[in-house]
Amino acid sequence: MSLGITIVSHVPEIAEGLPKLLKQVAGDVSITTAGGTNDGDIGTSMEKIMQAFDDNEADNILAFYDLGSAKMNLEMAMEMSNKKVHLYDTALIEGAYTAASLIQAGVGLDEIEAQLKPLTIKD
Amino acid sequence: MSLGITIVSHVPEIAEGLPKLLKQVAGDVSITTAGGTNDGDIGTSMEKIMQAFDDNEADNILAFYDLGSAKMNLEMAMEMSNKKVHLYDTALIEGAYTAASLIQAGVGLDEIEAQLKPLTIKD
Amino acid sequence: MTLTVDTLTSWMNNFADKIEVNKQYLSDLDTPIGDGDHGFNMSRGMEAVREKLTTKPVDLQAGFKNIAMALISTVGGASGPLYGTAFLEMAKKSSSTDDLGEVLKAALAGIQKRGGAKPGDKTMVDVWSELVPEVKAGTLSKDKIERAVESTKDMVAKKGRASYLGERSKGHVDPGSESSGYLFEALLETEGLL
Amino acid sequence: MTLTVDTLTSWMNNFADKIEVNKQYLSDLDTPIGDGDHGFNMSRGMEAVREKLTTKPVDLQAGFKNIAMALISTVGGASGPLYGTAFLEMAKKSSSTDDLGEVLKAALAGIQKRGGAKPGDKTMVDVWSELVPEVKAGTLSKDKIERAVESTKDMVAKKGRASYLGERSKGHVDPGSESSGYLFEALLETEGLL
Ligand SMILES: Nc1ncnc2c1ncn2[C@@H]1O[C@H](COP(=O)(O)OP(=O)(O)O)[C@@H](O)[C@H]1O
Ligand SMILES: Nc1ncnc2c1ncn2[C@@H]1O[C@H](COP(=O)(O)OP(=O)(O)O)[C@@H](O)[C@H]1O
Ligand SMILES: [Mg+2]
Ligand SMILES: [Mg+2]
Ligand SMILES: [Mg+2]
Ligand SMILES: [Mg+2]
Repeated sequence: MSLGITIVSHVPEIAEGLPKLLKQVAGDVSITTAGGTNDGDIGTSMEKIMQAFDDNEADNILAFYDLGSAKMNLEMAMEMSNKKVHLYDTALIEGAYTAASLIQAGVGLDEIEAQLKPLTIKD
Repeated sequence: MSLGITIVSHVPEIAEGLPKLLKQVAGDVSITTAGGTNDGDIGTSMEKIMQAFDDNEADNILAFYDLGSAKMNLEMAMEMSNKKVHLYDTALIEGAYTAASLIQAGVGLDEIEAQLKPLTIKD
Repeated sequence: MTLTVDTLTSWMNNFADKIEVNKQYLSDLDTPIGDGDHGFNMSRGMEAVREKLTTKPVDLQAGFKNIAMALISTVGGASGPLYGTAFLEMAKKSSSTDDLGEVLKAALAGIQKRGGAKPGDKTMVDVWSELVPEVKAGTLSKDKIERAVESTKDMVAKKGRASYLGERSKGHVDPGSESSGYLFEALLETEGLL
Repeated sequence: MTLTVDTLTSWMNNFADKIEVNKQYLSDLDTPIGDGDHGFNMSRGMEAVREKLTTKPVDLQAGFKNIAMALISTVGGASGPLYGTAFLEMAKKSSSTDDLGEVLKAALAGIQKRGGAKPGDKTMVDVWSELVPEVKAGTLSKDKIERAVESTKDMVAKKGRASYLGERSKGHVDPGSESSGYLFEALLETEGLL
């Protein structure tokens, strides 16, 4: 089982910038992103999220998002995708950073999820 | 007492992008940022943080950061600045978004801090 | 009371008209308790729906599905996946029934599954959950629609952007409830649908 | 045992040499439990310090302060504010004493105030808290420095980037402890300082 990360943000710049932080500690982890609407405005896009799932090299994807409406598009994309996607209601940056560090260190999904639990702040 | 927001991120793109999310719900709130090192690499800069404090139009600043070393530079900048700065160990994006919404709605600092408490995930 | 490709198309065009006329108002409702874009989001979405329906769908299910996909692709905000899911669920349901009440009941369940909101959370769920039973009972009226929309005014938001404001979200009508009100008004006005 | 502008400068130049020689090694230590940049960060910082000290500071306090500011401006990572605060506190303390042990004690307190780490958290605090008393007691040795640095290997990180790895941070020497070890080695080697 290989683990990757997908980042979903309302803002294209955040979606582009966050992987730079993660790559510093997780050079070997596949990280894909979906930022902004189809027009590049502030918002999210189910199509971009599906694309981010497809582009991810891992067979199990850990997905993180910023605001609630991103979660709705994420869940729609999950229902339409063949990839196995795990969605977390954690702080976006901090949760993704934690997951990236742990995936790079070879930690398994159960242990990663235990470490993500205290970072859960949405529902 | 006017309230503003300062964002400190290791990544220049995150520091540039996050205000776009906040401005959507807080058009009248002064939001300043410090992203990356003095060379524009991934990291933080005490000088950039001091500048972000200075540039902020508010007399009370709510400050948010991504990783621990940003907090250290923030605290150094706070010790050297004349502005009144309140530092929060919340999720960066979610905490700043919450604060921005509430400042725009005219909510006072005490009430804002109560709403930020459940978003606290660092120390 | 027959749901057909033609009545569906009239219903949607009427809804699109209402959104177009009221888009500034809907965005204004979204300003104090959100990000001020709900009218523009819905207008972009319903223009895409209108455009899509200029090609007549092969059947009711295809019609609902096309509407859903147009909304999902173009709306951008939370209302995109919410209305999108509503119409996707209507597409599924319409394969087994043309009873509008049943179809709308499936839509409401979809909105609740997607957004996790309950009645009282100051979202479009408040309007849908109030009015779907009225459609089923054949008692929908303009007055009931207005009251359902207005009822959100004094609620404290528990879901969506307005929920960040806590108590401060009180005193404002929920924008998604207002646009949902237009959907039910359009339904009421559509010749031969109810 | 006299702390002067000249002994301070020799100490720093020796420290800068050690950082320069070991910068790849320090970054390698930072790779499994961090972001692999500690050596490059410290090298950038100590080159700036070396450059700064080519102009002789007016007194000890100015010397410490210049070192602090150079590190704060150039290091970039967590070690910047940490070493920076250490030297700022040394600057303050050096106005009232030239006792190296006292000055280093103030530095350690500064590092702990800045980073909030306690002994055992697998940070540079482990090396500083072990070795400052040795300096005070006049018993610092190369062997003790080595042991203090090595002691971090089996610790679980509670602060800094390594703390994200929890138990997985075990089995690796902490990079900031290694660079701090060089600082104490350089001190030991500086003629006339101890
Ligand atoms: N979780 C949810 N469940 C149900 N409805 C919701 C939810 N979140 C938001 N809404 C509805 O969506 C409307 C806002 O839509 P819109 O402004 O287009 O999206 P956004 O908030 O992303 O800008 C709200 O007025 C509310 O009726
Ligand atoms: N909170 C802290 N308290 C004390 N020392 C710390 C703390 N955080 C990090 N460090 C030290 O800093 C070192 C890492 O420095 P460096 O790699 O330059 O910074 P960064 O982690 O920002 O890349 C660690 O090995 C550790 O010794
Ligand atoms: Mg909106
Ligand atoms: Mg929006
Ligand atoms: Mg590092
Ligand atoms: Mg670094």
